[in-house]
Amino acid sequence: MIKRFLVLLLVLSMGVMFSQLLVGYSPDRQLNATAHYYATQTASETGAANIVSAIIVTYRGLDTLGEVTVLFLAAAIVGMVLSAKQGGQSPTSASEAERQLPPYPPVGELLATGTQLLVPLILMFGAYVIVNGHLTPGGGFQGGAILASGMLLLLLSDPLRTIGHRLISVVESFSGLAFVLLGILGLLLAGGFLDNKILPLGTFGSLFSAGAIPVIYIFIGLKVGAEFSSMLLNLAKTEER
Amino acid sequence: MDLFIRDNLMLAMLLLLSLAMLVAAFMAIYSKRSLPIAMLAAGLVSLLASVQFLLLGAPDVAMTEAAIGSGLTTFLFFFILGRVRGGANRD
Amino acid sequence: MQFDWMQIPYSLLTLFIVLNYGMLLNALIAKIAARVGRRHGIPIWQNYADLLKNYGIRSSITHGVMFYLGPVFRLAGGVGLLLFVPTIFGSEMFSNLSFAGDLILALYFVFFGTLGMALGAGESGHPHAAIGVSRGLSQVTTAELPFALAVFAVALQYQTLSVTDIVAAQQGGFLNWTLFTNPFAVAAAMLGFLGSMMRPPFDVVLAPQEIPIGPPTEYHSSYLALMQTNRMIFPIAKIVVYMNLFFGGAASWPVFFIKVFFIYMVSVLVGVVFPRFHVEQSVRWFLVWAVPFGIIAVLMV
Amino acid sequence: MVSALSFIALPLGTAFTLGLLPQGMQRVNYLLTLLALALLSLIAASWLLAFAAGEIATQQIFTAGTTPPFSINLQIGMAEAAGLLLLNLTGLLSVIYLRDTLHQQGARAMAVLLIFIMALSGIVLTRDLFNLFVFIELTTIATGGLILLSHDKRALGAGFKYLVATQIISITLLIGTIFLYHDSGTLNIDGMAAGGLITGESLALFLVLIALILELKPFPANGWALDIYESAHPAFSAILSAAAATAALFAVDRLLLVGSNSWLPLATAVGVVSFVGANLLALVQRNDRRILGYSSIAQMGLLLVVVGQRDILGESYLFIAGGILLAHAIAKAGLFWLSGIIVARDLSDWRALQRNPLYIFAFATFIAMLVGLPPFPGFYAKWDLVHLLAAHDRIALLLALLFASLLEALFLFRWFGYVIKGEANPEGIICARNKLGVIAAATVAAWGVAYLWGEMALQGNLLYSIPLLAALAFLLLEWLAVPYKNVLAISVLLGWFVVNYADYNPLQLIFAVIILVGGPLILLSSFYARGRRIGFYPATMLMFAGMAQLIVAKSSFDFFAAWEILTIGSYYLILRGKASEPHAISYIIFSLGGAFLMLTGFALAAAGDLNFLLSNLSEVAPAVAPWVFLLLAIGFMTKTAAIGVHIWLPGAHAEAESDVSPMLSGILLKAGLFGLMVLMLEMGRQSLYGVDLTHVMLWIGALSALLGNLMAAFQEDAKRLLAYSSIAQLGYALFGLALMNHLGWLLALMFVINHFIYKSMLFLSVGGVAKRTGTRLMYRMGGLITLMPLSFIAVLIGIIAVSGVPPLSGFGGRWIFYNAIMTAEYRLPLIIIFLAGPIAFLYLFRLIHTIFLGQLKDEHRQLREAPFWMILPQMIFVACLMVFALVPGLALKRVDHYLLQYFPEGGLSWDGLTITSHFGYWSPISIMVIVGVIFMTLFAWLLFVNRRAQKVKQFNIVFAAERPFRPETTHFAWNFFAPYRKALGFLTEPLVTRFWDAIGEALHSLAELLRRFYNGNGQTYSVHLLAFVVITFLLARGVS
Amino acid sequence: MAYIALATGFLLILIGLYGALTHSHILRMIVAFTVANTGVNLVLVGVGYMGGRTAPILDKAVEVSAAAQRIIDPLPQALVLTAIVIGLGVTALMLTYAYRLYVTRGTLDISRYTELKW
Repeated sequence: MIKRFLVLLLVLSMGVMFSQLLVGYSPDRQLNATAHYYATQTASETGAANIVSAIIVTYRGLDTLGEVTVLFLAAAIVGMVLSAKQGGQSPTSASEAERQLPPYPPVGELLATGTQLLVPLILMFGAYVIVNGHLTPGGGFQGGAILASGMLLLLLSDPLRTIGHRLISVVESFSGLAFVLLGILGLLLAGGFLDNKILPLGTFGSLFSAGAIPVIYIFIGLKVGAEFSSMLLNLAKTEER
Repeated sequence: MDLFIRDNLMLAMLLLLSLAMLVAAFMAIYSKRSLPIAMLAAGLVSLLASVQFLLLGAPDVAMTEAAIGSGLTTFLFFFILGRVRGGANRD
Repeated sequence: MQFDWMQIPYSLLTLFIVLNYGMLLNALIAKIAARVGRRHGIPIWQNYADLLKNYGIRSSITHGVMFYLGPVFRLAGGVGLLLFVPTIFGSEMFSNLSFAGDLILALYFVFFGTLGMALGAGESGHPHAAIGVSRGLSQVTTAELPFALAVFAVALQYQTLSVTDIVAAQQGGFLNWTLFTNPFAVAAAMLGFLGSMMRPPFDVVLAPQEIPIGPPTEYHSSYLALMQTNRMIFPIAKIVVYMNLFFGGAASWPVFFIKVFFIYMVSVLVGVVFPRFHVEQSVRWFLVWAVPFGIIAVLMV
Repeated sequence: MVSALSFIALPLGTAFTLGLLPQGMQRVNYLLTLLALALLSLIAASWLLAFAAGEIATQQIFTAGTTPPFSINLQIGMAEAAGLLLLNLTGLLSVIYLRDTLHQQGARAMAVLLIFIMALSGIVLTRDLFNLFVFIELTTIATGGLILLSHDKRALGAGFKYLVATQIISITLLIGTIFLYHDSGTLNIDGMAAGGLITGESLALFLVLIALILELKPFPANGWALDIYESAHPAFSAILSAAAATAALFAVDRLLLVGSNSWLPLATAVGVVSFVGANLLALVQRNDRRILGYSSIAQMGLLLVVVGQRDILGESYLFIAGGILLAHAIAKAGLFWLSGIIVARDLSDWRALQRNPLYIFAFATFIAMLVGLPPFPGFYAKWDLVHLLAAHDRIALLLALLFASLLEALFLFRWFGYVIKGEANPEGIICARNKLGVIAAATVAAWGVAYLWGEMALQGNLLYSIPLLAALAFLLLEWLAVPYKNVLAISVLLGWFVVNYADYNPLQLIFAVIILVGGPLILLSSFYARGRRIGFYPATMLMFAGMAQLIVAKSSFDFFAAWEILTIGSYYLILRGKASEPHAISYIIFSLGGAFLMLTGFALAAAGDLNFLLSNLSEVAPAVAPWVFLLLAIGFMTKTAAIGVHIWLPGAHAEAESDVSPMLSGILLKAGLFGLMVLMLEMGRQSLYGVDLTHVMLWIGALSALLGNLMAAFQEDAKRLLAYSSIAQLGYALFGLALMNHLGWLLALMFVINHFIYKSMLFLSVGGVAKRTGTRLMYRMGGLITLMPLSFIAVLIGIIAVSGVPPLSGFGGRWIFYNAIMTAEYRLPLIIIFLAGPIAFLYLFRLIHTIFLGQLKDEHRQLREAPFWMILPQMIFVACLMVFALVPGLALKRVDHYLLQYFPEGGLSWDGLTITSHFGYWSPISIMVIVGVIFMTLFAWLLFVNRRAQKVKQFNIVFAAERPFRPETTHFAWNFFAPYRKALGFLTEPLVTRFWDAIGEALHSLAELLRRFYNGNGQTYSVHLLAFVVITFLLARGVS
Repeated sequence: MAYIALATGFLLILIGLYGALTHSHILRMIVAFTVANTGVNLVLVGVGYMGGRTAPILDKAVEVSAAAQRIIDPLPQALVLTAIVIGLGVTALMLTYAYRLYVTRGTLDISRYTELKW
């Protein structure tokens, strides 16, 4: 009880700090210099309509590279954590507990058929979101997540299906590598690391525009999708143990 | 005038959403008995947040939050929960 | 003052006088003490007889080198102390070998004999000798303390460490004696004197009555003779220092004899009055009664 | 120059490539990883070289073809390049170290490791706040993965605790970041700092800062980090401690730029608490990795303080921060790597290192580096830091830092002691070639950095000092047998003396002779040793090097460095004794404590002058002068073992080896006296709050003399007895100095010489005896005079000299003493010292009696005289003593004249045979002749009358009507001065010892209590973390 | 309106923190942290919000020339996007840890994982 009270006290103190932040906050009337620059220059510099995408892929591309890396790391570590090499064998108590679990109920007909129908659609939608990232809301991350959910469905419908883990891994690594290489290309051919002007900017607002942004987004999408999928696959494999 | 109504409408919606989120958050924290409910509530918070993002003029964020925050995360939770089922009650 | 060959015979003369005086004085005092105790006492020439007898004894044994050298150290200490201090004030003849060093030399040379004796006794076969040594050292170190303080007070008072200069400063009437100009120092020194004379109540070290203990019981024949010789010389030599420092020195031999006799008597009288102390008691006694006087003396100068 | 972006692109590219390779190609994967890191290290090195050569200036790297603040930019300068080199090199070495584990774990682990290093590099490089956040998150997640490299099952729990903690940190960081952005309109850190929109009050800035500070794992919000250090793979801990902390420090440093320095006090405060707290808790640790964890946290605290004090450090900032950082990183990484080859986890299990002297060398290097001993960078850095702090009156901070450094030294040296002493478990160590290579690389790096920092130091490179080099050269000669090394050592010392002879002034000459001629004399006794005697010569020569440098030091820096060097050397020497470990630790702690006080004193005196000349001590501002005097005096007095800080000495001297004790007692202690002489010559009398400090020293000297003697009288252990005697003897010398008159100083010098001769001699004889009998307890001996006559003669002469009985040289000391005190102003301390005088007599008699006289013990009947090589120096000392007794003028005359410069009055006159003072006179030769003649005459007389004396057998005696049959019954030996103890024993109550014990006990109890705080629950740790944020906030608000 | 979002976000963070620090069940802690993370995201977006403006997408409704007056600050949104993805990474990692802990020790009570302490 004392601990709860203490925590409450601490949380309330944090609340006081936050309230000070809130009190000190006043919404901007005008865009600040940075935002103003983005608002006015994005179109001409990157050719992307979706400023957020432009920022993510180009201006703050380094962040995004890090972000992608976070997912890569997470996937790799999830793999490491779950691989049996570490920490020895599980103690009997836990595995017994697992053995006592009832086997998974058979997947319903509906789900199975639904999956077969839905997965292509989902994948298509994902691809769309990715490719149009520089024009409309969405992009590599969202699209990647959608791709992964397709994979998820596949897994759910048939838990025992072995999906090419190797393929996912290759996609994951290749797209990551491609991202880095594109960045370096920017360094070599254009104004700096991850500069999108290595490709022509094209017509503003069209699909094939905004320089390398769509290309990068495609790789990001692939990579994010692959990461999620690999995480899910790794988790799914645990069941078989 | 039109703008005024729209603003107020948005304000009301935001408030409502916020309220709902807080309730859901409390559920996520306070649902003493059921872990799945807590997870669902957390997912709900995320989902409501994504709606709010939309209202706040951030469609990109909204999409991401919906797909990742409420979708994948919740799924991951349940996935793990399935693996460790019974663990919670044992202690 | 420089060395002169003539000083050697003169010093030997001093030694001779003091030795004889010491023999007689010791016998006299023993006799007085006996009379106080309603006993007959020894004849006045007893010390001569003892000394001759002991030197004459043929059979003798030794426990080792240090045992052998112990009495030599002892006597060398006594003779050296005597000779490093001028005996008669104003007399070139009897200033002995004091050119070699001043008061400090005398003060520290006291330990020469003590150390040698202790070492010699230490090598004897008897554990009690060592016990005696340990007690004796314990006591003598604290007994010397008030004396050292007094010496320092006197040195400060006269701003010199030269014995001759100190005596010179006390000339011109007995009121100029340190006894009167610096009574605390004298009190401290005299209390310390009691302890260093190995007389009652501070004679548990020798303990003639209860148990055979300490070096004298271990030494015999010529060793004992050497020690006895020292017992004739050393107290006198020590008293000479006291006399010079506190009682105006002596300008002639008669004055010397009288002053030495009276100073010696002080310790005898005290010894008659007090019961014997344990060593730790005497250590405390010196620290509690004698040392404060010394401290006061030093602080007041 | 290869673009700095390669630090990000290259490892990332490699990491992704690893995934492309088919599985089962671990070797290729591994090589790729290695190659990438090696390449990065090379690139970093090339940058660093370019910066160092001044070829290029700090560079900005833009991304996305746009300038900041619109895009993320990186910046690389000298500091960054150094940091990157450190990171990547640590990574590279760890990868080499981890070869087997990585092979086993596969490409994923390698990729994670690469990304970890990449993220750390990113933290160092980036100038964008949010980008910083991303990299920090990357390191967090990578940490979460790399923890699993460990074979320790508990690592999993630790990892989870870590993840929980980092969640809170990242929430704080994000909230702060967005509000900072809102307030300043930019995410660029330089932009924020330049814009001036962010004020010191900014709560957002506070949140960001505190989050970054939490990344440094400050005490006490760091339970999670400790668990990781304890359970993770040591190679990973090495990266975490050396590299990750470095990166976080860069981040904090950068962010503090924002808000115009107003949060510097926060950093300082958190740093101090960490430094003190972590070191304190480490005191009660037994687990090696956890203790390293604590130490890492402490070092980070120290660095945080340095960062927080940036405003006053000025140009030295990078030098100081870099020095401490590199020292920490290399040493800590090295120790973690070492811990990886040790099988078991208790500190004492490191004994296994004894298997190879090279391990010990590496270990010693790392420990010395952590403590900040010369010639390592930490030493230079600490020197500058302390000076600047003192110059700006930040004394409280300074003292806190030094106190904590002392705690740190305590547990590190204690550890070192465990390692050196005791039986090693031969299976306690598992070494693979790759791991050893890594450790060797770290050791080499340590010395390399030491050289580098010396080059950069204003005060000059310590590694250029020839004595130090000579001492270190003996490390390389360890393979030689003792005789060769001994000859070499002796000739080196004598050679150095001859070369420098002309440059010494008379005062220095006395010390130089003692050190450089006396040292070889004692070293003669080392010829008795067999084998190679590993470790002895470097330590000895280190001590002598320090001493030799000390006496010629011109500036306070040289002086202090020499002081530290001689302290280390002597510490190793003391540690060599059989049961000396606890004493060695108390020695080093007292020495370092004293040294820190000295350091403070010098710093106060220098008032910011980093290269302060000792001769300027006389010009110190009057306001601080007494404090300077006080601090320095206490520092020096710790070495002379004045009463109150003496408790290290008896054990250290007693337990040291036979030929080490004389060096310690005869030579080492003189360093303190030399320091005091320099101090008092330059500063004269000082008074503090109306108290004349020399008066206080007079008291201390007198009390040391009295109590030292008294305690010596009650010892049963012969070497302890001599050790206590040293305390007393140096008390006399201190007393003489404090008299502040001509004769007082002459007295002190007389004691310096005398004490050297007779104490060396006595320690050698007693050492020889102890060697033969196998005990140091005097009551177990007896009657050795016949078996060891030469030793006996040495002791006899020695004790006559010590007790001051004419005609030997001790008397000269007493005579000067009396003359000196004739003019003294204070009488009370004189009385104390009078009390002390006769007591010396007691213990000296005890020494000779109990060992050599009395009855021979049965078990000693077969003993032989001490080894020739131990007797030889003793006999030389006897000769010296005789010569010095006869013609003290030989040594003292010149000094007497020299002292006239400082004390024009009261010199002695040295006409002919007699030495005359204002008060008295003394003719050593006459005394010797007279005493000799009297003695010989009487001896001849006795021989004549007693020519047929018979030597009797041991038991041919009777007492109390019994014939004794056992030696014990005839030898009164134990508790010799029982009556004395009854009367005065109360004075020897170990009050001082109890006092220091109580302090030690209190610290340990406190640490024991505080560490309960780390209850192992990850959630509680998070509560700590949150509480830390809240409390820091409240305090910060309360202060401002 | 920004205030509402901010306040809600802050409250979510506090609730999440409270939950994370009071529940000893590891999964509940993780759930609480996701709530807090959502709160953080909300705060981030809320800070960038400007009343009466539209999403930062340049289309027919918002011409490039008028963009500076019409759109919301896009930067916080970009940040949130990154934050969400990172959050997911961390959450996934924590969940895996939870699973692994459960497998090795058979419990999900964090107060049982105290074998490393002091």
